[in-house]
Amino acid sequence: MPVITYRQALNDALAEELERDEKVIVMGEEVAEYNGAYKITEGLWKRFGDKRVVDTPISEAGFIGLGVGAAMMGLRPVMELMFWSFAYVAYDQIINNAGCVRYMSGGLINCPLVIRGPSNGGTNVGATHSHTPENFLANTPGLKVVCPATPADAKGLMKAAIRDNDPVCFMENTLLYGEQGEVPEGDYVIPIGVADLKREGTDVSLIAHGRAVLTALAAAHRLHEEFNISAEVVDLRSIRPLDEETILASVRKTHRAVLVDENKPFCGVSAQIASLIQERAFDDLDAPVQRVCSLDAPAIYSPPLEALQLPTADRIIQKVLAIS
Amino acid sequence: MPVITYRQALNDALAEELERDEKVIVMGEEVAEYNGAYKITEGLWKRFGDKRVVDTPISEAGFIGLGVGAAMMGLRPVMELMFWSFAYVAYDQIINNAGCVRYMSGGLINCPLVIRGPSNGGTNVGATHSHTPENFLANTPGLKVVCPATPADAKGLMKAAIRDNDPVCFMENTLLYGEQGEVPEGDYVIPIGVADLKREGTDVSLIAHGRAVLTALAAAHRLHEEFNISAEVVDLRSIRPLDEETILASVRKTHRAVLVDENKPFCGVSAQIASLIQERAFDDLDAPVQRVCSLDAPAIYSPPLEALQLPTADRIIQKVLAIS
Amino acid sequence: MSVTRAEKPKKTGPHPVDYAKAAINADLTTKQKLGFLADMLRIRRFEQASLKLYQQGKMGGFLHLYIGQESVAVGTIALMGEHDHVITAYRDHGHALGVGMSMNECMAELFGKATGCSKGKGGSMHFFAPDKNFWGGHGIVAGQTPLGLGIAYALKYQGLKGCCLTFLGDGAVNQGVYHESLNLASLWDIPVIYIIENNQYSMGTSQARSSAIKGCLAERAEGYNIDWDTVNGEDLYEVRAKTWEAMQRAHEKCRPTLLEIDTYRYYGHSVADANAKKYRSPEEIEFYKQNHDPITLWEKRLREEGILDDAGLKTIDDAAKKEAATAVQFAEDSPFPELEDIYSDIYYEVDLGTEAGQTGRHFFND
Amino acid sequence: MSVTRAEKPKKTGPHPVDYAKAAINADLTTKQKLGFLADMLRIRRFEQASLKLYQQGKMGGFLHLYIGQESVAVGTIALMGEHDHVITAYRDHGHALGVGMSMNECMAELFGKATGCSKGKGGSMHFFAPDKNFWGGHGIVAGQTPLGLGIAYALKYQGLKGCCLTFLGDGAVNQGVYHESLNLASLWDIPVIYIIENNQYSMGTSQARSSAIKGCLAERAEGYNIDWDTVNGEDLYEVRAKTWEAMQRAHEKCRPTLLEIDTYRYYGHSVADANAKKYRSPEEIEFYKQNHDPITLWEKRLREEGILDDAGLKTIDDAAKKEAATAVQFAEDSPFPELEDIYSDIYYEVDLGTEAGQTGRHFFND
Ligand SMILES: Cc1ncc(C[n+]2csc(CCOP(=O)(O)OP(=O)(O)O)c2C)c(N)n1
Ligand SMILES: Cc1ncc(C[n+]2csc(CCOP(=O)(O)OP(=O)(O)O)c2C)c(N)n1
Ligand SMILES: [Mg+2]
Ligand SMILES: [Mg+2]
Repeated sequence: MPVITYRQALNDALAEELERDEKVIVMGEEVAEYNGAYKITEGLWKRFGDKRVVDTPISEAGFIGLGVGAAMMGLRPVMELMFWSFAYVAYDQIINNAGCVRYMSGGLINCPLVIRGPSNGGTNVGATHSHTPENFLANTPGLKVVCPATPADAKGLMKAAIRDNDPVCFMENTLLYGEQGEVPEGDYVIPIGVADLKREGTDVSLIAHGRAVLTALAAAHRLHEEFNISAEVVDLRSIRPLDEETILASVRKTHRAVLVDENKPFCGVSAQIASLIQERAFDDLDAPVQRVCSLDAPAIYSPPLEALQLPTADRIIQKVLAIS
Repeated sequence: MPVITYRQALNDALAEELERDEKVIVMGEEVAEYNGAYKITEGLWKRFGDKRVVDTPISEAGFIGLGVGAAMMGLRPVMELMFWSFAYVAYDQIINNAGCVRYMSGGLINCPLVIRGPSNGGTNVGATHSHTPENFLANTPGLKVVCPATPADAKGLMKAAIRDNDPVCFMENTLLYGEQGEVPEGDYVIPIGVADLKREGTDVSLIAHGRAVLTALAAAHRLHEEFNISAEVVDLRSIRPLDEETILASVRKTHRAVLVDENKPFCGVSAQIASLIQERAFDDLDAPVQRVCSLDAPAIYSPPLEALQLPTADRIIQKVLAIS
Repeated sequence: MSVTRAEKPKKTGPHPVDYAKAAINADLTTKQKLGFLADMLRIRRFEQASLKLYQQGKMGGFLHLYIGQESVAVGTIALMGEHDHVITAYRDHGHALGVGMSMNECMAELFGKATGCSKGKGGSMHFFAPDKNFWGGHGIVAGQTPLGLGIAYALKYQGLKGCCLTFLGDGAVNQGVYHESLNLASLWDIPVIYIIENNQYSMGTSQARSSAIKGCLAERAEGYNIDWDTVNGEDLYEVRAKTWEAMQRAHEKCRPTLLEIDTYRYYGHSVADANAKKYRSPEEIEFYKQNHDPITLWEKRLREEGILDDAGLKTIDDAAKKEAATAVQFAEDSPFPELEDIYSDIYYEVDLGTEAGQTGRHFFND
Repeated sequence: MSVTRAEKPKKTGPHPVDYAKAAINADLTTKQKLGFLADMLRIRRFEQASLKLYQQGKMGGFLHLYIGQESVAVGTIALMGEHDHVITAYRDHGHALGVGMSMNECMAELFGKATGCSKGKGGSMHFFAPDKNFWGGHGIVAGQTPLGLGIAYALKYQGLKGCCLTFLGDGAVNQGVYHESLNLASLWDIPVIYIIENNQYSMGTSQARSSAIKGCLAERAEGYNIDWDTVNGEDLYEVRAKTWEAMQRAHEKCRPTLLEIDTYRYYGHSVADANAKKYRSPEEIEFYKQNHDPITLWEKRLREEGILDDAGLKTIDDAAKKEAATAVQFAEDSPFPELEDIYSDIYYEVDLGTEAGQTGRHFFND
């Protein structure tokens, strides 16, 4: 299998879907002539032209709303938010229009829209640019939320998202764009709603999504090397729909869970997972479910401090040791 | 003690604070000449005049942002959102400006702002008008979130919110406005961050906030009458800061908890509480923590159905019985 | 502070242009003209019936009546061809009936019945009929404005000669997303027509208290290099003539237009508006009813043209009343949705039972 | 598709008005005039130093350089009196230094040090000095525009004769909240001055590709009945004269103004902008540097006025360079924040240990 970057995987997925279906359009700030602020759309404008790959003004509410309207008419817009943080100026359009229009119309309408972009801290861009709203978005029935951690998942899930007939919030991570990995060739599609065991283990389940999966894998490696603890790593991949069975199966096997989550803790995704596990696997648990989230403050700018604000392998290991 | 409505309690609190401190201003759509869409500000414009009580155009992002700027300068604006649902067009201003400006300025600025209005389903106004974003807002370090359930709490907490030097999201409920209750006279202030035992019990803890507290009390009454189960009802009152000790003390006493929450389930407030309880009172629990939330769909219009979509005493009782 | 509008009645003198002579009006048949009367009366009778039933407690939530504004929906929507679409705000009954929705499905929706146009899930603010090019019905003020843009964008993308009539209120013009939409519409040559239904109030706030302007609200279009016009909404001919001009601009040049149509609502902001007669005088309301009622004026016009008499009017009106009564009965007789219906119409993939609808958990109650 | 601006240089002919003669400029002392040169050079030298250190990896995040635009911040901010305030976007170094912030605290902030103006919590985009009436430094495009309104609102509320200079970019004009702010400013007579620093690009997008306009961006003010003007930003006298006019309007009549100041940035959108020379030609950039550099032009002017010579320039420039070098050393030598500092400066009540800061749990890590 070819080894490519997460960025390239996304770019390939977009190109293949643009090629496959002329209803697909790519739209956002600087996605066309500039090739994307993070180069995810590199070369697409040149290849597919003005009609299919469209630069927008800085008007997130306006252009996301436009995407919703166009999707209601059957186009399949893939809208880039340069950062998911900027979703907050388009929040009404995402939640109320993309998220609710099917319900309010009694199912007469569907909205095959993808909203994508990076959603992460860790790049020292400060509090306003480091939001991770997957918890909020997944709170909304009507939206789907996907957070791939690897190049293969990025590609397979992006293709699934574009083909999905419901609105999908697709959350990438600037710190992952340069990560490399094997990606199957051909029309590689991963169903949304299926978690992935990124590492098997027997003593504790580390459950994560997005970049936190890599942090969990690093912790699992060290737990094995340094403490002879066998940690299983479950990558949620999709937040809504959620693959609860894989989570529960893992916990029923290991009897211990540490959740790793770059969200802020209060009502983060891991709060939902903790709530789920204690409810559905109560008797299987040998210890309380633990959470490792971003430290509960706005994202700090100072580079060495921000590195500590995100979940670290150290903090995961401490939590595992505390319940082992 | 005089018995007054929740609406009157809020109105009294606003009037008293307007009287006490001339930095307090009340602003929002229809709050002045119209006396408020839900009459919370009735009479204030007449009494305090144009300068203190201000009608705005339909520009939530603009006027909430204006409130943030004015608060940075030392005014104490109390901004009404006609519905908290409309926060989504002002989300960036609330999260990024009100919520982050203190941090990003290294503590040079503070923002004594109150944003208030009803946040609830149950009035058949459809999906876009029935959001309950207390979970989202409480996710943001820098914001405080308060959800009073009774007239006394509404008054005491509103006064505390206005005097607080940080931004407070104050979430009311149109279905509570007409509820009556005793409210202490005089300068009645309730500290933010202190939960309230609304009913003592020994067999199970029902933990709730906002109108769900009344639903929990109704369920507790019936549990006692019909099943001889003694349910304790903890009213969180404030979501952030959160009175964890009162929650844990109750669960350590009863060994069982059912959380009642009008949020949608995924990452709702009760997910955080469930996560907390299982983490900090694991060995005290005789059964998994259960949650009763709004049924997980956009708010349905159809009146008889929407009544079932919100948590009901029946659903609470079923959950209690399931773990008793 | 609020301006008493009754003191400044709209110009009633002879029109500088007789819009009856405009090309789009000159060829109208008698049947078409009577049809417009019927369409306006359908709206009025439907709403009068719904008002009564709302007051009887048959409905929940809000009921925003369109009565007084009927000529706007009818005048514009009747111009729509195969590829012309329409979207509006929560005051949507007029537009819904205008595109030809049946009173049955609309009334049943108000009752929250499973037979409603949105299966009882949307209510008064959320009528939809995509098969009739009607995209709702939207409750968040100005939230529909970029959707209209997107609909028009999709038409252009597909090479269709069409447009999207996108309605908003005079209070909605101060929402930012509307301005973002104006810029995009002009920048990208999108065939969208924004129509401000200026009924002078947003809830209890007069236009003067909500919008800083030079001349009129539509003039803001200048800043985006968009063509604009103001329209006397009580004159159906004028509404048609000016809207048609905009539609041609959209069809032929893919350029947007902003129209501001003066109109008036007789009832409160919603039926629950207790202040309906406080922020404007009863005299003002009465003045409009007497002098500016669009149905009365159209009726008068048709009489002047010699194509309507008392009997003709009665026939049309009776039909509207009967349709409304039938709809009420239909709504009464219809079932409410079932409890499990709460969980349908959320995800297309789930509703259709596709593979994508079956992987993972979609709903988080037990 | 992008317009090559170098082909359309700004008008360089003789100004129709000589703004040096405007009242606000006529009385300037030599010291003041040289002071403006010093202020502009401080900005440039500070940023050149920071650029070097950014490239050495001493900083994280973004670094948006103001180089080329110095006359705008200096020309406007130097007019500020006791009750005049200022707020801007993320390209904020010029404004920060303009209000008199020390290079030390600014450079330390870029390094993420505890001695930074925001204690290392804000970074380049979030400089603040409320004691100098400077309210930041805001990263969300146009997010600061209603804050500036609120600051001005508070001034008026307190009966103070002041204003808030509220800066935004040419790309920011298409965010809705800015339009909401314009309406509120005019409707309520708020002494806010919106200043569009039109450097012709928002990231890689030329103004022509982002904004549909008739004449210029400022003209959109018409729709809100706001006074507006365009300003040749390379002429410090003109910037001062026209800004002062707006400030007087704010002070005396509490009326807002919208100014559009033409300017140009030499570097990429941020230092990380790999395309800096793709969306505009190197020739275009060079053209501006050669013909429109605001510092060079001001220097030339002062020489013409006979108050500056080579030696004088060197003294001023050396001082700026030295201050920058000292600031770099200061930043290098300063400590980073401690881990526990992550949890301060979130809630005022917690920071001050008040009763309100101690009830309930505020932070949700263990
Ligand atoms: C964002 C938002 N803010 C406030 C409201 C509440 N609201 C509903 S309608 C309305 C008045 C709108 O007036 P206008 O646009 O003139 O339309 P009209 O009701 O006159 O048809 C208000 C304030 C809302 N639905 N959405
Ligand atoms: C709401 C929002 N959308 C997008 C961005 C990303 N972004 C930052 S600056 C910028 C360009 C702004 O251009 P302009 O307003 O002209 O200011 P300039 O950079 O030229 O000073 C963009 C797109 C952002 N910070 N906020
Ligand atoms: Mg109106
Ligand atoms: Mg610019």
